[in-house]
Amino acid sequence: MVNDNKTKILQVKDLKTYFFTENGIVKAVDGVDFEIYQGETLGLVGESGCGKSVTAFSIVKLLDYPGKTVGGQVFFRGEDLLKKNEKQMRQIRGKEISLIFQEPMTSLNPVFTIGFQITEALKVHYKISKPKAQEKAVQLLKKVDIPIPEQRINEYPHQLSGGMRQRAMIAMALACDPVLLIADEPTTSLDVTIQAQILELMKTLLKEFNSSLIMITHDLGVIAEIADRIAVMYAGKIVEYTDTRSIFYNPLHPYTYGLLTSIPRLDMDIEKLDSIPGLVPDPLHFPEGCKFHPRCPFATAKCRKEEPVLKEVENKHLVRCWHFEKVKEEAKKIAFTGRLAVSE
Amino acid sequence: MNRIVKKLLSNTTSLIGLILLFVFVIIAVFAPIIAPPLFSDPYQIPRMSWDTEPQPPGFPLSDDMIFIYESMGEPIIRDKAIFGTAQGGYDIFYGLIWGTRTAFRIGIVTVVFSMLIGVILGSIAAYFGGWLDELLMRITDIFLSIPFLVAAMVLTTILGRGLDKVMIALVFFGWMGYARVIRGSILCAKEDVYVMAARALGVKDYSIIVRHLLPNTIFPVMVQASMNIGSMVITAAALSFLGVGAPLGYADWGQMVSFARNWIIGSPGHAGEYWYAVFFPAVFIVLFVLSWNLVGDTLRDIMDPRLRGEL
Amino acid sequence: MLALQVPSDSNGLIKYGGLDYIFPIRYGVHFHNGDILTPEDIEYSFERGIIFDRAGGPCWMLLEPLLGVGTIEELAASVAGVENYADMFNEEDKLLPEYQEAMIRVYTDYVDRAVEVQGNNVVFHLAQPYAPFLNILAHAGSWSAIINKSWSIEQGAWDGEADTWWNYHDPTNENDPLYNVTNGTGPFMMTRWVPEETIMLERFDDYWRGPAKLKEVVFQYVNEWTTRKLMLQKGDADIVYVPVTNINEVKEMEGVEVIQDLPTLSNVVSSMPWTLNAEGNANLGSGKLDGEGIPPDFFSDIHVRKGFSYLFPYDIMIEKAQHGQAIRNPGPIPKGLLGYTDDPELFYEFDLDKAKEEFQQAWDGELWEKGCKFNIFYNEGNDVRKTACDMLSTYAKIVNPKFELTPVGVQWSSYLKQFLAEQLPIYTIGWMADYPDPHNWAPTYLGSNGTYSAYYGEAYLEWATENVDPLIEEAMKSTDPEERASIYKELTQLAHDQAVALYLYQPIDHHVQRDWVKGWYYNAMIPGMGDGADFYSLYKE
Amino acid sequence: MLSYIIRRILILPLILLGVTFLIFCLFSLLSPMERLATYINDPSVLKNPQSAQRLIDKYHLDEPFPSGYVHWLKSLLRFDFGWSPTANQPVWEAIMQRLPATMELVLYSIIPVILVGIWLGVISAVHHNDILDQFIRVTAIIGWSLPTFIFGLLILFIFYGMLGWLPPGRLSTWAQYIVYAEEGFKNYTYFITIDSLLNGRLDIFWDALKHLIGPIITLSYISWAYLLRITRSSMLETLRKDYIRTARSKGVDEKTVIHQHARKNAMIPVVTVAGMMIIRMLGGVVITETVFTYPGLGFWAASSAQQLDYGSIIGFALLFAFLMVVGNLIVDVSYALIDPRVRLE
Repeated sequence: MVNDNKTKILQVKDLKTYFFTENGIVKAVDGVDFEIYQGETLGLVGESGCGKSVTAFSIVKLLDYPGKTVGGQVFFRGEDLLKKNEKQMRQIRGKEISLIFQEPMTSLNPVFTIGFQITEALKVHYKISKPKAQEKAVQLLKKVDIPIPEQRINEYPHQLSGGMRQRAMIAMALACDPVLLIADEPTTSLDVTIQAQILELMKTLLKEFNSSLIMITHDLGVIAEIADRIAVMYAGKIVEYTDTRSIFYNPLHPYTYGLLTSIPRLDMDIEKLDSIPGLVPDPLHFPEGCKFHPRCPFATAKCRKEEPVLKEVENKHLVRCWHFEKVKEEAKKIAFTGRLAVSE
Repeated sequence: MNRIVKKLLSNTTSLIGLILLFVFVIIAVFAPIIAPPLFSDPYQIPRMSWDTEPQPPGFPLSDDMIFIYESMGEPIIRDKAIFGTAQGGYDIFYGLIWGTRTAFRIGIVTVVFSMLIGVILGSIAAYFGGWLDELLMRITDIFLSIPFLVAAMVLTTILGRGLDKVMIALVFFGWMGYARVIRGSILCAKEDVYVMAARALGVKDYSIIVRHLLPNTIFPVMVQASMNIGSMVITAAALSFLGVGAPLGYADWGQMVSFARNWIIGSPGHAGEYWYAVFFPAVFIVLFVLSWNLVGDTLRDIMDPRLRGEL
Repeated sequence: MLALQVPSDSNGLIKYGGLDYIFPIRYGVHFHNGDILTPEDIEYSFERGIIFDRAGGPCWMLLEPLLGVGTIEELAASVAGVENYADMFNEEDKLLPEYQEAMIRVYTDYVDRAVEVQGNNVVFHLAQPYAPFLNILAHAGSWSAIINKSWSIEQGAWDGEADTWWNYHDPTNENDPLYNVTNGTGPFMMTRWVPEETIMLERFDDYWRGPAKLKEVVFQYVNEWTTRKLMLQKGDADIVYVPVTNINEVKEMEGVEVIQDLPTLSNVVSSMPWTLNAEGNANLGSGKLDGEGIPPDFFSDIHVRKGFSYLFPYDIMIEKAQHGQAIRNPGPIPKGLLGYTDDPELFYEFDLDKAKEEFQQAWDGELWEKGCKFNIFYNEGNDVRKTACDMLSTYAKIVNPKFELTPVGVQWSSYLKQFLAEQLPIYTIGWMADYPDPHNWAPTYLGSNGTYSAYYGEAYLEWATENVDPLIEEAMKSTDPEERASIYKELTQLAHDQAVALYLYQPIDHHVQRDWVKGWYYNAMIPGMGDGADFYSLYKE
Repeated sequence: MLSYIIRRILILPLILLGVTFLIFCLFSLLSPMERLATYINDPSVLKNPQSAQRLIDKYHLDEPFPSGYVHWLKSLLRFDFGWSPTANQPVWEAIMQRLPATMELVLYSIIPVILVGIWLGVISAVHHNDILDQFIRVTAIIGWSLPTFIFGLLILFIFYGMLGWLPPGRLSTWAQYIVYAEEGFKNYTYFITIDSLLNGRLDIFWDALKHLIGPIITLSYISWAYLLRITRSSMLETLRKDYIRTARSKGVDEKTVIHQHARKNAMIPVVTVAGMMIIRMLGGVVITETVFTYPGLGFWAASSAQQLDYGSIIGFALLFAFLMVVGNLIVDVSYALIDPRVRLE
C-alpha cells in the first residue's frame, strides 16, 4: 500500500520524549518510528495517555514543561527538526507544519477576533498588509464553508458554535498552505453530525491543498474514513503499523484487536460489546516485559519477561507482539466489515 | 479530615504555622502562670514604675512600686521587666502575654460571629433565590462599599472605646465575604441530585440547608475564616493603634505598639534606644498573624489545588 | 501699645477711683490694608467684641469690668425683662418686634457708653473698680486686638449701629465674616490659614515700630511628637513644642538649644465636688455608702477630702510624670503672682498614715468599715492625668483594700459634659492665666461663680458664698497690692483648711529652639510662650 | 458595552443611597445631643440646654427615623456635612482641602504598583522556577502578616530616624512658603509634585517626592506582593492554556505569545484583584498618613476618630464609600474592556 513514488515529507526515527517529573521519569514516547508521504494521511491511534499527542508535539517541538525529547530524529523534507533552534522552528510552524487541536473553544484565544487569529500566521510569515490579510481570511472562511465570513472575522470565539469554531481552526491551520497538518483529535468534542461534516471538509481540503496529515485520535471509526495508514500506539510505543485496510481486516496486535472489538457496531448485539479490560498502565511504573501483558488475553510467561520488538511480520505490516499469530486467528472469527461498511 | 491533618503536618510552611500557633495557645492558656496578674482585672497591665519614659529590658521594679506591693502585702512576683516597660511604666512582657488572650478572643469571636451571619444570610440568599437573593446581595454590596478599616473605625467611634465595641464593629462589617462564598457554593450544590431528591421527598428547607447543603459547602468558608483570623487581629490592633480600640492600659498588642509611637526614633546618637518598645509587640503580632496565614494558605491549597500559588 | 501713655493714678489717666481709664491714641499707625488707625477703630473693636461675645469665648473679661455682667445675653435679658435671652427670638432666630426697643437700649445705654471716643482719646467707663483691668487689656489675647472699622464693615461684620447688633452676636464660624480674614496693625500679616494645619505670616513693612527682622513666619500644627522631633532635628522647624516627658531626647541634639525652668502661670488641680448630680450617674456605683458605691454628697465630709489630700504622692508625680518640671502650690494661686504663699503649713504631703486617720473619721467610721467604689476621671490620651488617677487608685487600695477607685478615660468633650453636669467624683483639670492677676485664679477654683468651683455642688456653693465670695470681692476692688496679697493668702488658707481640691502641681515650662534663632525672651503671659515666641524680636543667624 | 456601563452607572446612586442609609442607621445610635455635635462649632453651646434644643430642632435631629433621614439626605445633597471640630472648618471644606494630598499619595502608590507589579509578575511567571516561586510565596505571606502600622514604623525608624534620609509631613517649611504663599507659584492640580514641575521648581518637586517616598512604600508594599503573586499565577495558568499552544503552533514568537496572547488573558483576574487592592489601599491611607503625619484625609479621619468627631468621620466614610463605588465601576468597565465575553454579553 505504501506508495514509494511519492515524496517522503516526514520521517520520524526512534523518537524518545520523556517527562522529568518530581516523582520520576515518564517515558511518554519511547522509540517511535514512522513516515509520511506527500498527500497521505497517517492515523495515530491509541487510548488517551499513550503518547500520541506527545509524539505530535515532539515533532513541532511544542512540548510542555517538563517534557523533553531525549533521542531520535525527525526529518522534515530531509532536515532534522530536532537539530533546529527555536527561531528556525518558528519559521516552520504555522507555515509548513500546522496544527489543529482537539478543543476549539479553549484552543482559540477568547480575547482576539477570529479574523485576527486566522491571519496571524500570515502576518508572522509573510508580513502582508492588514486589508490583504482580511481578504485572505474571508477567503479561507469561505473555503471551510462558514457563512457570512465578512461578518465572522470580526467576531470572537465565544460567539461561534462548536462546529464553526473547528472550521475556523482548520482555516487557521491552512492559512499558509502547509505541507503537513497535524490534527490532534479534531472532532472529539463535536457531536456526530458535525463530526462527519468536519471530516468530509478535511478530506476535501487535503485533496485540494495536497497536504499530508497526521490524524491523532482514539476513535478508530474516525480514522477509518480518512487515514491511508495507521500506527497504533500503546504506552509510548507503536505496537502495530500498517495500512488502514489491514488494521481493520487483519489486526495482529491484541491491543488493536481490543480496540476494534470496542467499536460499537450496527450488526452486533449491544451485549457483546467488548472493551479492553484493565486500565492504561501508570506511566511511572510500566510493567516489565510486554507493556500490554496485564490486559492481554493472550499473555504468556514470556510476555511478562521479555518485551517484543516491532518487526515486519507480513508485507509492510509491522507489529510488536510475541503471539500475533494467535491474534490473527482470533480476529478472523469476527469479521470487522460491519463498521467499515457503515463508514465507507 | 485525616488527609487534611496529614497534609498540614507534612507541609513545612504549615507545620511552622501550626507550631507557632501551638506556642501562642500555650501562652494564652498559661498566661496566669507565666505572668501572674496583680489586679482583679488581669487585663490591666501593671506598671513597673511611674516613669513616663520607656525603660529597657531588665528594668527593675522601682522603689515606689516595691513600696506599693509591700504595703498591700502582695508578694513581689516579678522584680524585672524582661522586655522593658512601655511609656507610663507598663510592663511590656505582661502586656504581651495577656495580649495573646486578647488576640485569640478578638480573632475567634469576630470570625465565628461574622461567619455565622455570613453563612446564614448567604445560604438563605442562595437557597431561596429570586428577590430575596437580589435584596440580600445588594445589602452585601452596600456593606462592602465602605473600606473595612474605615467602616470599623466609624462604628467604634460611634459605639465608643472598648474591646467589645471593636469586636462588634468587626463583626458588623466582616460577614460579607462569607456570605458571598457560601452563596456561590450553595448555588452550585443546589442543583446536585441529592438536593433535588431531598426536595422531591418534601424535606423541609431548613433541614436541607443544614443537613445537606452546609456540610458540603462549609469547607471553603472555614478556610477563609482561618485566613481571616489574622486580618481581624491586625484590624483590631490598627484600631487600637489609631486610639479608638482598647482602653488605655489594656493588655492589647495594638496598644502596645501605639505606646511606642512617640519613642520610635530615639535621640540623636542613640537611634533606636527604645527599640524594645516596638520590637516585642511587633514580633508577637507578626508571628501570630503569620501562623494563621501559613495554616490558612495550606488549607486553601489542599482544598483547591487549582488555586495553588494564589494568595 | 497703641496708646501713647499707659493710664495710671499718677498720670491722671485713671479717674474716679478706677472707674475711668483714658487712653490717648498713637498717631500714624497703619493697618495692613494701608488705613490709618483712629480712636473710632478702637471703640469699634471693643464694642464689637462685647456684642460678639461668643458663648464660652473670652469676652467676659471685658464685660465683667465694663458692664458688670458675665455675658451680653445676661445684660440684654435683664434690660428686656425676660428670663432667657433666647426667649426674645422666634423659631427662625429673628428678634421678636416687642423686644426691639429694649435691645437697642442695651447698646445705647450700656455698650455704647462703656467705650467712648473723646478727641484723640479712648475712654473706658467701668461699671465698678476692677483691679486687674489693665492686665486684661495688656494681654496679647484676641479680646483686646484692634481691627479696622471701615474694613470690617466692608467684610460684612457689624455695621456699628444700635439696631442691628444682635444679628452679629455669637455667630457660628461659617457666618462670621471675620472668621478667616485679618487686618490688624501688628508686625506680621496673615497670608494663609488652614485651620488646624498651617498659619503663614508675612512681614508688614509699615509696622509702626519699624519692620520685623523675619520676613516670614510659618506655624504648623503637628500633633505627632516624632514628626516634630524630626523637623527640629533637620532644622525644618526652628522652634517646637516638646512634651516634658520627651525633653531628654532633645537635650543632646546638635544645634538645638533647650531653655528650661521657665515658670508658667498655670496649675493642675483635681477637684472633688461636694455634692454630685446623682441622676443617671453611673460613676457613683450604688449611690450609697454600702461598699458598692458612694453617696452623692460623699465629698462634703471634710475628712474624705483631707484623706485624699494626704493620699496623693505629689512629689513622685512631679518627679516621674513631669520629669521634675513642676512645682507645688498650696492653693489656687500660682507662684509668681501676688498673694502666692509657700508657707509649708499649707501644703498637704503624701502621708498614708494621716490619710488613714482621716478616712477612719469620715462618715463616722462608716466609710472605713464599708469601703467605697467609684470612678475617677482623666481625659483620654492624657497620660499624665491617667498616671495621677492610677496613683490615687493604687494608694487608696493600700490604705484600705475596700476602697476601689476605677480610673476611667473619656474623650475631652464628654469629660467636659460630665463635668458641667456635675457627675464626676474626682477629675483633674488645669487653668492657664488669662491675665496675670490672682483674680483670674481665686474665683475660678474657689468662688461660688467660678469657672470650676461653680460646679462643686449645692453644699460647696453655700459654703463659698458665705466664706469665699466676700473675700474675692474685697480683693478685686482694692487697689492696694499688699492688702490684696494678704486676702489671697487668706483664701489659700481657707482652701487648705477645707481641703477643697488636690493642688497637684504648677508646671515649669521649657523652650526648645535651633541655636540659630536669636532674640527670644520669655514672657509667661504670652499664650503658649514656652513653645512660641514674640516673632517681632526674633531673627535668625 | 455602552448599555453595560450605563446599567452600572445607574446602579451607582442606588448603592450610594444604601450607603447613606447604612451610615444614617449607625448615626442613629447616637443621642440627638451627640449628633448635634456635628453641626456646631463650639461645644460650649451645649451648656445651654435651650440653645442646644433649638439647634436640634433646626437640624431635625430628634425627628423620627424616616423624616430625619430625608432631612439628613437633603443636607448632604447641599454638601452640608456639618462642622468638623477637628479641622475647625466645615466638613466639606476640610475634605476638599485634604483630598489632593491623599489622591497624590494614592495615585503614586497605585500606578507604580500596577505597572511594575504586573511587569514583575509576568517576568517571574515566564522565568518560572521553584526558588522564585517559594520566595514570592513566602514574601507574600509575610507581607500579608505584617500590619501596615508596624511596617510604617519600621520605615520611619530606618529611613527617618536612623538614616535621616526622609522627612515627615508633605513639604518642608521653606517649600510650603513658596507653594502656598508666594504669588508666583501657581497651583494647577494641587498635586505638589506636578505643580512644582509645571512651575519649573525642581527643588520643590524633589522635596515633595522625598516626603512621599515613605508613605508610598508603606501604603503599597502589601499590594506589591499581592499583585505580583496574582499576576504570576494567573500568567502561569494562562501559559498552560491551549490557545497559547495554538499561537505557538502558528509560529508566533515568544514575546508576542507572552505579551499579546497570554498577558491580555491573564489580566482578567488581575483586574479584579487590582480593584480590591485599590480599595484596601483606601483603608490603608488612614494608618499610613497617621504614621507619617502626612496631612491628608486619612490623617484627619484618624484624629477625628480619636476626638469622637462624628461629623468628620461620617463625611470621610461617605467620601470613601463614594470613591470605592466609583473604583468598582472602573474595575468592572476595564474588566469588560479586556474580556470580550463580558463586553459582548
